[in-house]
Amino acid sequence: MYNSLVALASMGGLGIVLSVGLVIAAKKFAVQVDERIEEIEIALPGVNCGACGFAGCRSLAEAIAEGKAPVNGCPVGGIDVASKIAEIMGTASGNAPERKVAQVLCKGGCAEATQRAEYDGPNDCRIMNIIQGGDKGCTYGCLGGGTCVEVCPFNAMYMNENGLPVVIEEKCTGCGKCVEACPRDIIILVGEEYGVHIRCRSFAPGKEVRQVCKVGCIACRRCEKECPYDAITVTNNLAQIDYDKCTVCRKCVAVCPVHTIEEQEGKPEIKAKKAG
Amino acid sequence: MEYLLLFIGTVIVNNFVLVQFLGICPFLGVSKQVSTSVGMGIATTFVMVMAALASWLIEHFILVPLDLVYLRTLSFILVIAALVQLVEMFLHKSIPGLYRAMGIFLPLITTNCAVLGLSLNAVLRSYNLGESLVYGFGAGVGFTLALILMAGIREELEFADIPKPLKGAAIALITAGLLSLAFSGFAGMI
Amino acid sequence: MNKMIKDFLRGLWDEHPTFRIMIGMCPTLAVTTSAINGMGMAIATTFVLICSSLLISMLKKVIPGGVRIPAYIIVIATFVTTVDYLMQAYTPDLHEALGVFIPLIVVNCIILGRAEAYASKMPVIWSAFDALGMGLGFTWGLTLIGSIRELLGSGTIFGFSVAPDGFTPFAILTSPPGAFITLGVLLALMNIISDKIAQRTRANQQKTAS
Amino acid sequence: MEDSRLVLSPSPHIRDEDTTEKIMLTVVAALVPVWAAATYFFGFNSVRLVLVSILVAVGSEALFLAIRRKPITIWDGSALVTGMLLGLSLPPSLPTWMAILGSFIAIVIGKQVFGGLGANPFNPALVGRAVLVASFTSQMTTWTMPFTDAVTSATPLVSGQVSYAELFFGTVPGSLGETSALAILLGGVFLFYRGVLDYRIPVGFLGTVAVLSFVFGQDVAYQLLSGSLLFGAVFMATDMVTSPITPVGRWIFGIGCGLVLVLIRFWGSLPEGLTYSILLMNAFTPLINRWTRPRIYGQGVKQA
Amino acid sequence: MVKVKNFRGGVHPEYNKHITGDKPIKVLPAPNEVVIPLAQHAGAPAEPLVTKGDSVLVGQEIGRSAGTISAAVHASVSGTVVAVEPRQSINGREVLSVVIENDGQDAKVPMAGHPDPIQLSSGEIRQRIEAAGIVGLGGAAFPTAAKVNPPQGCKIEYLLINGSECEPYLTADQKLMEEYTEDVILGAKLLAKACGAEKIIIAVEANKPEALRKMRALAGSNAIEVVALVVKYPAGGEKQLIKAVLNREVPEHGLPAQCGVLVNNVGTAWAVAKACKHGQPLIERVITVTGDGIKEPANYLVRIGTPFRDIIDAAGGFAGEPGKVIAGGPMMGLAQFDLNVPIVKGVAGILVLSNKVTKEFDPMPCIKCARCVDVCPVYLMPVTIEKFAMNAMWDEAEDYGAMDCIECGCCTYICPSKRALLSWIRLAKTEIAELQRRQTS
Amino acid sequence: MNESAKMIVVLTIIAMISGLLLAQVYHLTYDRIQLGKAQALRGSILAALPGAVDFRVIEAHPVGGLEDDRSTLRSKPGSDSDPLLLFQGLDENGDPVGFAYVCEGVGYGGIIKIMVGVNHTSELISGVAILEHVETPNIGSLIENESFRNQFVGKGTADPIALGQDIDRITGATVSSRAVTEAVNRDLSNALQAYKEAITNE
Repeated sequence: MYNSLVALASMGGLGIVLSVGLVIAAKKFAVQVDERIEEIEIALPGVNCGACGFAGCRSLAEAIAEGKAPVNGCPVGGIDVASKIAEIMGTASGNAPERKVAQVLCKGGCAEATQRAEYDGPNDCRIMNIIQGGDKGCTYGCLGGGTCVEVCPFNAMYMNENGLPVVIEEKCTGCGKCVEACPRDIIILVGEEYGVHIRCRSFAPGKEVRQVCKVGCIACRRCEKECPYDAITVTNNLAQIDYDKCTVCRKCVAVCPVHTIEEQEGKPEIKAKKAG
Repeated sequence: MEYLLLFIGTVIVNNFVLVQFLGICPFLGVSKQVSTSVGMGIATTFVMVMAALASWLIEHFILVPLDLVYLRTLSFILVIAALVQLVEMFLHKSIPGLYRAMGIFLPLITTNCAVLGLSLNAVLRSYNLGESLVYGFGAGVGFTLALILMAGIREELEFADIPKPLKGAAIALITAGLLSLAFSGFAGMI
Repeated sequence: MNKMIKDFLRGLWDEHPTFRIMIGMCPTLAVTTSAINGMGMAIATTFVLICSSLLISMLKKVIPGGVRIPAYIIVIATFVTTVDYLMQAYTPDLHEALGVFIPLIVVNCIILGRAEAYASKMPVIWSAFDALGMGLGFTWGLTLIGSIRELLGSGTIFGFSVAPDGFTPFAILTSPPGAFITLGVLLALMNIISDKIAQRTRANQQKTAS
Repeated sequence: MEDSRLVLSPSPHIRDEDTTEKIMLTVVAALVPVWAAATYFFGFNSVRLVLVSILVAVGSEALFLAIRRKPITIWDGSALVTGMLLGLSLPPSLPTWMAILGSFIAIVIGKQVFGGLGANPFNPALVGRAVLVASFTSQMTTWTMPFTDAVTSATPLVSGQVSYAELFFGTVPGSLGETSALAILLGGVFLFYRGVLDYRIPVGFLGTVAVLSFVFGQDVAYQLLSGSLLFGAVFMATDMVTSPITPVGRWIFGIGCGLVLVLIRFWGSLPEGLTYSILLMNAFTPLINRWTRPRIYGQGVKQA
Repeated sequence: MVKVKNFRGGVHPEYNKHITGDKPIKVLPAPNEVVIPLAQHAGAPAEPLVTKGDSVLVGQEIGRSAGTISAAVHASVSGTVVAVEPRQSINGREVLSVVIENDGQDAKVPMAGHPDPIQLSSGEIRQRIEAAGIVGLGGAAFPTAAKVNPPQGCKIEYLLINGSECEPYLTADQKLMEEYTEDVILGAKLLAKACGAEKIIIAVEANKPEALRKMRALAGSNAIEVVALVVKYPAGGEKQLIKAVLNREVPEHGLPAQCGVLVNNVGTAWAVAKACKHGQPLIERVITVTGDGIKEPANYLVRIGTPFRDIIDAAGGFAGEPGKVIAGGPMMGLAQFDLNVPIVKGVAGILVLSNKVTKEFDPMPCIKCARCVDVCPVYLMPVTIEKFAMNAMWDEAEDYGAMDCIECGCCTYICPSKRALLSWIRLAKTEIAELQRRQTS
Repeated sequence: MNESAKMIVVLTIIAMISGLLLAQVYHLTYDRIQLGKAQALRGSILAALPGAVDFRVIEAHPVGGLEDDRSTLRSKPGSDSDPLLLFQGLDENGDPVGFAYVCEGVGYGGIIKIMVGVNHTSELISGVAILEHVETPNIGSLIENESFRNQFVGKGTADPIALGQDIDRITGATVSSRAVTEAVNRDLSNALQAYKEAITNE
């Protein structure tokens, strides 16, 4: 019985010492931090097991708050924790922005565009572009090396048989990796609702475009005239869409003599804009 | 000389991670980058020496005199947890530079079973204070060594075309196995 | 009711502590030299897990946030020490085989993790089911690893000799490198299996959708 | 002439004639005298074990790649080299099925799981050997006398009492390929002549062992010639994939191998530490590469 | 046997210099039409001075130097300007060029020579170099006038004349040294005077005994040292040459002038000599037309702006189906897809390789043989940089010295796995440069 | 009650309850654990000393201490404070059969603890029992086999026990068998001397 009392007393003593110590330390060494980090840290399991690859829960919380880690970065917490963190992050960052997807603005694949040489080197567009500007007749169009497909973290792109990249829009997250990688800058991020695109980026005069590509924009200005919303303008030998004005009315698609303008199925006309 | 042998023995022969299976979670979790693993290793070594000291004091001034050995696990883990938290808070406030380099790893160390294992082992082997400290330091260095070696290999593996089912933890475990195999050459040396 | 079953089943596969979340790796590797050791360890862990989950779930209103981790650790450590002494008294051989890894249950991430993530927020009965699922998941995982290592490494299973005469044990499996490699290969197999399952469910979904 | 398109490619437009296949075949050629010596001393066992190792190594590589639906690249010769090295490091009396298992593990666990050629952190042949030693220790440490089937249980390293000449020509018990220093040196010289072998690793390795043996009062020549040291230093430690790529790094690697070997030989409890010394240094290779980067031309030069 | 000067790294490709090594320099008649790009040099393109319809004379300035790092461009034939428009250039881009239709008169603008040019002051020499639009003829085409005017605080001790011509196949410099020995030496002395160098060293690769002999014979009386260089690629690289001959190193990202050295090609020296002696601007150069895809390989003195097609035709045309047409040597030359591109100042030869030499190189996995590390003449770890580049880790690539790469191609040449190391390093360089540009702006 | 005070109180109470609880557990299991330990010790002592039915503990202070041993990584008992425990085996009549002592060696996996029994009259080893080991199952663990242990019986100080000659090496477990052999060999004469002194002093 005596021993039990000693146990009681010593554990009690230990408890007091430690808790007082912690309380004092917490006050004395308090550091101001992002509130979200605190909240996320509370939402996290707090096990500090390191399974996430970060140095403890706090590190992960900081990383999530800074956007360096995904909200589901904690493998231990599972979905519950992830959704909670998503809530915390969501309330702080406001409404979700419109979803953007990548669009490839070139239609000139193997069948439509000419080659000026036989390329023999690493299959990477950026390298092709350095080596004498690549093997493609058109110096503005897609080089077909598939670098965009390679860099896509979500497997949302693939190369079709015609040697052109295709975006799988359901998988695309609009991260912009492909946009960054493309040496020809033919990939852009566009709001997913827009279903009409001028798939050419050639600034060469129409005559030269015709020599190297069957489907390149020849700057005939028919689309510009046709568009009821002034969404299309031709500058530097190239027709370009101002997506802010475009209502996906598809009038331009029909008039393009070289079929550079392409419409996508399942993206209806945007009525609201028309009214405004 | 004895201390040196104890140190070498703890670092390579009875490596905490690769031979004794202590601290596997952080070993697998934080060994993705060499730079991170260096910080983690140093922080762990620091905590281990502190834990060796603290647990020796508790054992010899509280638990044994008061006949409370059954409170060993409980008191050790509590003290380690509190110690780590105090050090972390102190660093965060007072030495932010050191905190960024090393302190961020501190919370991870509380639940590192290598630290508690170290405290318990040191007591079970009835090490004296000096031996406990060397043992703690050696264990930390051994942990760091394993961590850095693993991180070096894993950084290389990032570029390798590893079969899909093996990616991630599976290949890390196999690598750890081969690393452990390499260390087994020292078995029985000291 | 449905949620309880889901909570229970989650620990058995989807969030399996060993093969999915990869926590509690130290005992997983260290004590699985034989099936019985693995199982003994896992059962001890499960016991602590269930008890501490229950208690923490009950106490969740009482414990202030600032000291919750130390408080949980005390609760867990108490149960661990209890198990330690009980095993020492009633299964001394197993106790010796598991050695220092019994007190180390305290720092097993599974327990503190479930306590933090689940028991401290959920009602008592749900926590119990969650803990039971996790514990059983851990148990079958450790028993499986232990069985494989024992069978190939010693030619026995649960101590019974099952190997034919002339069987040369593949002894590396009972050594530390073997532990890592066995778990690594098992993990790869699990990944293949769950990939297959995922593919099948996706195929089924598509079939029903079309 | 106008119609044919010209080839556009980045410079340089010419390449050296040496290829990976040629390098691998050179190693195989260098191993031929070793194998021949082994066959001379140990007869059919040598043919049996080495052939089985090679077949299983190449076969399991093909199988693994087929399962992964990758191009079957067994003709690059790397699996051939691994199989041959493993086979030659086995003791003559080893059961065939153990050689099969070892070779399979060498290729699958030692190499293919990491992504195949060039990605493995550890020397596959040594992985195979180490796993065999850890599993079947008695069989892996039972050697026969040359020309007979008489079993001796210890390596000459332990039992001693053999002449230098015997060690040099290889009429001592040991693993197949490691007994004849003469054959190994022949192979090594050939490799060096063909530019496949970097002298720094074997020189650093053997030099460290020699110096430390001398310092600790051991018989230097005996330490160098006995056991699997020469075979390992020439053929195993110099494996390109798992040794450092920087010149300084290779010295460190060789010297490190020597240190660990001496540590295990003189103070360890295992009879031979070669396998472990190289495996351990393999683990250090990424770090060595990282910390021994050559000084770039002009770096640190003061501007006049 | 005199010890040859060596440096660390480098490779020993098949030199193939025997093809044209004994062929004297032939003067190629001026073509019917020349295309003279206004950007043939490193730095800012020249500004055009003529418009369509203007008539020009040989040596007339048609492009004005546009800044410190720029060079003037001159007409290489007399005739009418038919166009000033972008034309395909050897780097694959379209470059603003002056197209002149040759009237066959070869009427020259008056040129002011000097009977004993060595009497000219260093300022006068520099002025003539600038007026003649001379650029480095070794390949980089750095404006010589800017080069001989070293930055403040740099004292030039040595003038190195680079006669190593380490690129396989090419023999233009070799023939120049053999046939115009005197002019080369005169040019060297003029350059030394222009930049204030105390000592002149002419470095020639040991595989050109004739050139060495002739150089030595004349140099002795002129207090010029001629050294034999190791036969190794890239012995002619500026940094390697300095290391080999003087055992000095150019500071990282610095200029040779910062270690007291100036390096000029023998062709440049020759051009300087002609500019000072005859007042002739840089309108012609010696090139080698060679390779197994050429019927009659030869060395030619050609006018700047001559289209490749004319030169290849003069050399008997293609032998069989051509695989690659390369402007320059096989190690650093640029593959061409358009035979209408003109010879510019920096091109030392046209190499035509048949299809069998240009077989595809299928990359295999890297076996870490470290040959690329061993041969890199600037001591990089190409395999590591390649790895980072392939994974878009530009910061790491920069950390490992990607920007120090001289693009000599040794790593790619030696790689037994036939990996395109240089291509990836080049990509890393462009990406890093882009990042740096973005950071500064 | 403010937050800080609450934290302190709660933690203290939990700690106290826990301490109390564990004290109970400890006391409840104490007897059984001690009994188990005693039985295990007794078993191994009796196994090492055939013929003994009981034992008593003698505290001996070997002259000059036992040989300092690098392999166990700690100073050996030998200082005045740490006595060496010798277990004297007694037969049915209470007469001494011999004595047993514990020695340690370092094997492949770690420390091996061995109980060595020495016959009272012949002063030769009467039995060896392995108390603790962490050797590889099926290889190193074969040191527990009777066939291996029995080889030590009848060996003594006069003839140093050598592995490979007196004791057959377990194939594949050279390290483990050597560790046992060396450990037995090392302390034998010292322990014997200490025992002799201890019983003369009584």
